[in-house]
Amino acid sequence: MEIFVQLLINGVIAGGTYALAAVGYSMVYGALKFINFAHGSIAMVGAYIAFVLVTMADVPLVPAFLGSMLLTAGLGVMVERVAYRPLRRAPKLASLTTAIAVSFVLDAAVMIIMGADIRTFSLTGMRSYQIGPIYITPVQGAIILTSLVFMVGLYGLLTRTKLGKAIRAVADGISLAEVSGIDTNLIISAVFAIGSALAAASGALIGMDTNLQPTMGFIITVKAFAAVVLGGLGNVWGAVVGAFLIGIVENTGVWFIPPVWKDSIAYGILILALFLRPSGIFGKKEEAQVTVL
Amino acid sequence: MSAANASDRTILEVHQLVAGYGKSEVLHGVSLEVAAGEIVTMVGANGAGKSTLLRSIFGLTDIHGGVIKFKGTVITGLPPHAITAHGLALVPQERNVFPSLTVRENLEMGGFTVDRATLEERIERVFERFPRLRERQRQKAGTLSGGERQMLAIGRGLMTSPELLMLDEPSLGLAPKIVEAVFEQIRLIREGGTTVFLVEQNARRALAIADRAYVLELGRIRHQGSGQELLNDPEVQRAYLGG
Amino acid sequence: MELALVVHLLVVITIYGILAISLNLVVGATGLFNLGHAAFYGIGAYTSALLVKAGVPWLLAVLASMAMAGFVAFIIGIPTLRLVGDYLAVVTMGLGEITRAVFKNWISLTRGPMGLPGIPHASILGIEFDTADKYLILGIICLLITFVVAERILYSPFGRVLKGIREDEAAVQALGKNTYRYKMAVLVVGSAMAGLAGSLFAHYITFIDPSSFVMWLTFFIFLIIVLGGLGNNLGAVVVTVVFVALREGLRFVGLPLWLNPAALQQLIFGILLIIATIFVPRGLIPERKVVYE
Amino acid sequence: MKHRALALWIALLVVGALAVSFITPAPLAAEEPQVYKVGFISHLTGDAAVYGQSLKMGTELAVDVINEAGGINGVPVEVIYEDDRLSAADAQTAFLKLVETDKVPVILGSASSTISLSLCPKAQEKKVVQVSQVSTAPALKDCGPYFFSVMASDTAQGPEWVKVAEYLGVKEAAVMYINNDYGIGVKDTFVQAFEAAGGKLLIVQPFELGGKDFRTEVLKVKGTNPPVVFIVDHVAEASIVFKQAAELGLKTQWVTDVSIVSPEVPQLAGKEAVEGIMGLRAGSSQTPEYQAFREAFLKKFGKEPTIWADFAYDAMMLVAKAIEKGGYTADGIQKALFEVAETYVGPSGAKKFDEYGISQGSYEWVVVKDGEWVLYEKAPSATETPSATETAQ
Repeated sequence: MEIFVQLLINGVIAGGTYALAAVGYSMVYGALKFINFAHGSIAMVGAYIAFVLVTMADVPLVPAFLGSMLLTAGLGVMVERVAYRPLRRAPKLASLTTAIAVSFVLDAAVMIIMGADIRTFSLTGMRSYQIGPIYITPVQGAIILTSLVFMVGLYGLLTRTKLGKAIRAVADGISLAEVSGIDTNLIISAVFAIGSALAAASGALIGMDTNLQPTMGFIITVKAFAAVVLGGLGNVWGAVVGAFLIGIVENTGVWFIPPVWKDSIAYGILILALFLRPSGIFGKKEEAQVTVL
Repeated sequence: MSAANASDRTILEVHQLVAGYGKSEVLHGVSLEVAAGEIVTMVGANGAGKSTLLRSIFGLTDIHGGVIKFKGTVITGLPPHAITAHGLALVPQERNVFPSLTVRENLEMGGFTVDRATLEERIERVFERFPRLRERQRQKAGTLSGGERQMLAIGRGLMTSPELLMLDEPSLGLAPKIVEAVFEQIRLIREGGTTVFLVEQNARRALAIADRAYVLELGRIRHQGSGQELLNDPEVQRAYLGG
Repeated sequence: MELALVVHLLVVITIYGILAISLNLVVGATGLFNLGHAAFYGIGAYTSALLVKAGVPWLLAVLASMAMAGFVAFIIGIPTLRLVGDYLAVVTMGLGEITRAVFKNWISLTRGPMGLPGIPHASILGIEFDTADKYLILGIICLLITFVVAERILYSPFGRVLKGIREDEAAVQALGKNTYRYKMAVLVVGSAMAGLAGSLFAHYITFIDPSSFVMWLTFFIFLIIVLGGLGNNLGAVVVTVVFVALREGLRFVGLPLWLNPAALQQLIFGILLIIATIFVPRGLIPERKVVYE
Repeated sequence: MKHRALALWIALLVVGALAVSFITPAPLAAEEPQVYKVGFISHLTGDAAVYGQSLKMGTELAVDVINEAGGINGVPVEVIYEDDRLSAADAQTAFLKLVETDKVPVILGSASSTISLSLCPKAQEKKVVQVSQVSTAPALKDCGPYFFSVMASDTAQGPEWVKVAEYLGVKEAAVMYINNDYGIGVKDTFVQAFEAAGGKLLIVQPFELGGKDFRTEVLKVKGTNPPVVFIVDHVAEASIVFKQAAELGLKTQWVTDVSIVSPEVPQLAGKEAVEGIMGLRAGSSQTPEYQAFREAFLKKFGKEPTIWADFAYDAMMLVAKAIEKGGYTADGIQKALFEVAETYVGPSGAKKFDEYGISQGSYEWVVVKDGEWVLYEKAPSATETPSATETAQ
């Protein structure tokens, strides 16, 4: 039982990092209806920016973290301008192609600049604390806390502010938003900025909890993609639920099944869930669109 | 209001518009005019290009040729939100509300460019026009009935206080009683000083309400005249009014 | 470039060409968003390699590998083909990864991550394809057969139904067609072709391990068919040639050592991809118009 | 649209033509080459790039040393680095490029045993010498006469671990291994030898390559309360395992394989997490050769030698010596390699080859002290030794 509590906490920690990446992914899907396969690579860049700020520019941890979110937001906006906007009216697969290409470019660029070495934040004094039967480190606490704070913040943004409502409006119908007088290009830029900033948060936290590698983005892309689909495409809260579900299932499942099947468990659950609910947990039937064309 | 003096107060002028999607051309040179204060209708069969025409005026298609002027200013090629800023509003045929936003949020989005105080005032006016919407203001638009949805769509279109309101088949799929109410509202809107450009498949009703009308066939204007003239035109009767 | 290298690259092109054509049937023509294609390729490779090592003639083994890939596709298709668009994408991606986990962990059969060495070259009736030159002839024959079969399918009434499913599945259903059966049929055929490619690969390289069947391969083939023009087999083959030539041709561009040439090659490849997609979002050879009845 | 497609076709043709133009001026094979070209194949991009790039650095350092000393009989050495992208097919493309276009008689690589295995039949067929720096799969000994490896086979590590277990006086232990060719190889030899020696394994726990979250795996091991955990892994994953084990309160004596004994691990996992961990080092860090290598590496790259850089250095050095002795032909190098390795001692130790061309390494026991791997001081008599944990502190 005690171990199970620890496994659950481990799942929540993993889920928190997935969730931060998944909401941005989901927002981009909502706005543009295509899978941004470069999202994980953007998270990776965010992790490296935070790393450079902390270890090379001696910026304290929290400002570095926020700075990385800001800079990565800019990167996300730029990527959308260069690689996705020209293809807005092309078949969706064309955007998917450039997304894959963007991840090639980002991964290679970071490898050229930073080298292939594994990096670490070398955070000192990161001992774990024992609370009852569970062990948790400050970074892991921060992961849970940060993901909660950002989720609540995002909820406030999307439901209370004009920008947030416009983001939801664009996701509901981009041409209707346009004819309502909303500058949808601006809103899409905002979506990429917010999504990329949250991805950077995810990447930086994963980097602080474990380590950094130029190829770390791919697994983030895959896990976030799974979370988004499991939750129901385009449904931001579904993505959050999906992310925590995947994190928890992976971590508790490994207790019973050899860990070499870890990813398979996650996929198995995903497949089962979609078999039962073909449009995700919170997805609506009509939103199950075909990205291909 | 007669067709003769319309040109003096023309607010919308479409000249030789050629437009479509990508390479495929749907409109092959459409010209029309709408004068301030009029109700102008456009009737035509399915696939004639009626929706494409409205979407083209709003910059949502690929325009290959022609000019669109609003109050003398060329608006061809502007992004849709800029066209809205000129005083045009479009109520599309389908997907005309934001289903996951509440009724109130839909109206707020309709008045996206309007300041807070004016926004509240206009929402209040829409609620006066459509009391049902006030009751359902916290409900998600996706849960509304067809009629309520259409009311919300029109209400959303009115949020910018447009000079010209363009409606794409507002009666589509509605029960006869609700169709009646919708057309009644259209008349009231015009009485309030807003010019209306109405695209309809329900030709009999649309022509009855119109000051002037056009018939669109395969991307070209076939007939034009006052609503009454077209209602009495045997050719139009045969083709669009079921004999 | 030396002839032997050209011959080798041409063999690789024939194998990837078959993969591209097969994925094109499934994704390009029918619009089934399949991200698990590499799994069928792997199933073909392992089936064929294991059978030939056990003494079965290659010709039989290749038929068996196609049958096996097709059969697995059939099993996988039963639950998944009800899903649409991106939901299908994530499920096929998951199944692809689960398949790879099987290759990796069924050690008694596949030797797992150690890989299967010493796979005999392909041979038909005593003619052994033991050099790259001879293998190229075999590869071209297989590519031609695949090409002709795929063209036949695409421009038959059956193929028109497939394209109809891609454009508007509900409309095709309204015409009284059982779209599920059509989708199943094309998935099985496409996967069997991938199985053929897998067999060719295994007996050419003579060594296979799970890392040859990763998701990146599916992405790579995806890029090829998008840039070739969806549903266009000639485009797929042409772009396969261009892709392989470009990706491997970059090895010959004298990049400075301090700039990390390998990563720079990836970077340049990614940028060229983005530019190409923006220039021709519908592919090099846009699809021929199909006349619907 | 049509002219756009045409424009792209033209652009592609231009790029293609450019690529070809780089290739065509391949000089005809002269009597005396201006430069001795040596091929190098490893994973320079992708998940495992960290190992390939590290080997590349070691090789670069060796090339510097050789060329600064005037090359081989006055002819400088040039290494052509090719990426195998951790894929058998791409590795063959790289191999053919090096052999057919650059005409190299000898190739260094790859890091991964599976890729080396996929290359070795081609190397035999084309009669090109393949010198792998760190591939250790036992199956490599069957490759043929043109294959060499400068690192001892996996089969040697398991028995060495048994010696550690005997020295520590433990009868029960846990094993954690990474689920790849290398991890399985070392794990198998150890499990066999340990059980034959009467040891009992509490748990044999695999984990996945490329993962970042091993908490559940660590908890499972913790659940068996092992006095000693033997772990075979790579730098990236091992440092996370140690960190998470410390975070989750797993207190045990770790004993690692050679892959983990690298300065990156204490740095990545955090000093506290790895304090007192024992490991096997291939070769020795105490030798003057290693110290000289370390200094040169620091000078050139501004950081501690990365994982396997010393093996890559030795592989290149041996090849250079073999060219000098046997001439710049595959057969010459193949024969000379056996001879020059007899006496060669480099930073990674003595490199004498056995009949299969595999070096017979020796292991040094090391332990982490203050964040650095240092020699493990064995007590004078094994029977009287205090527990290893105490020794480490």
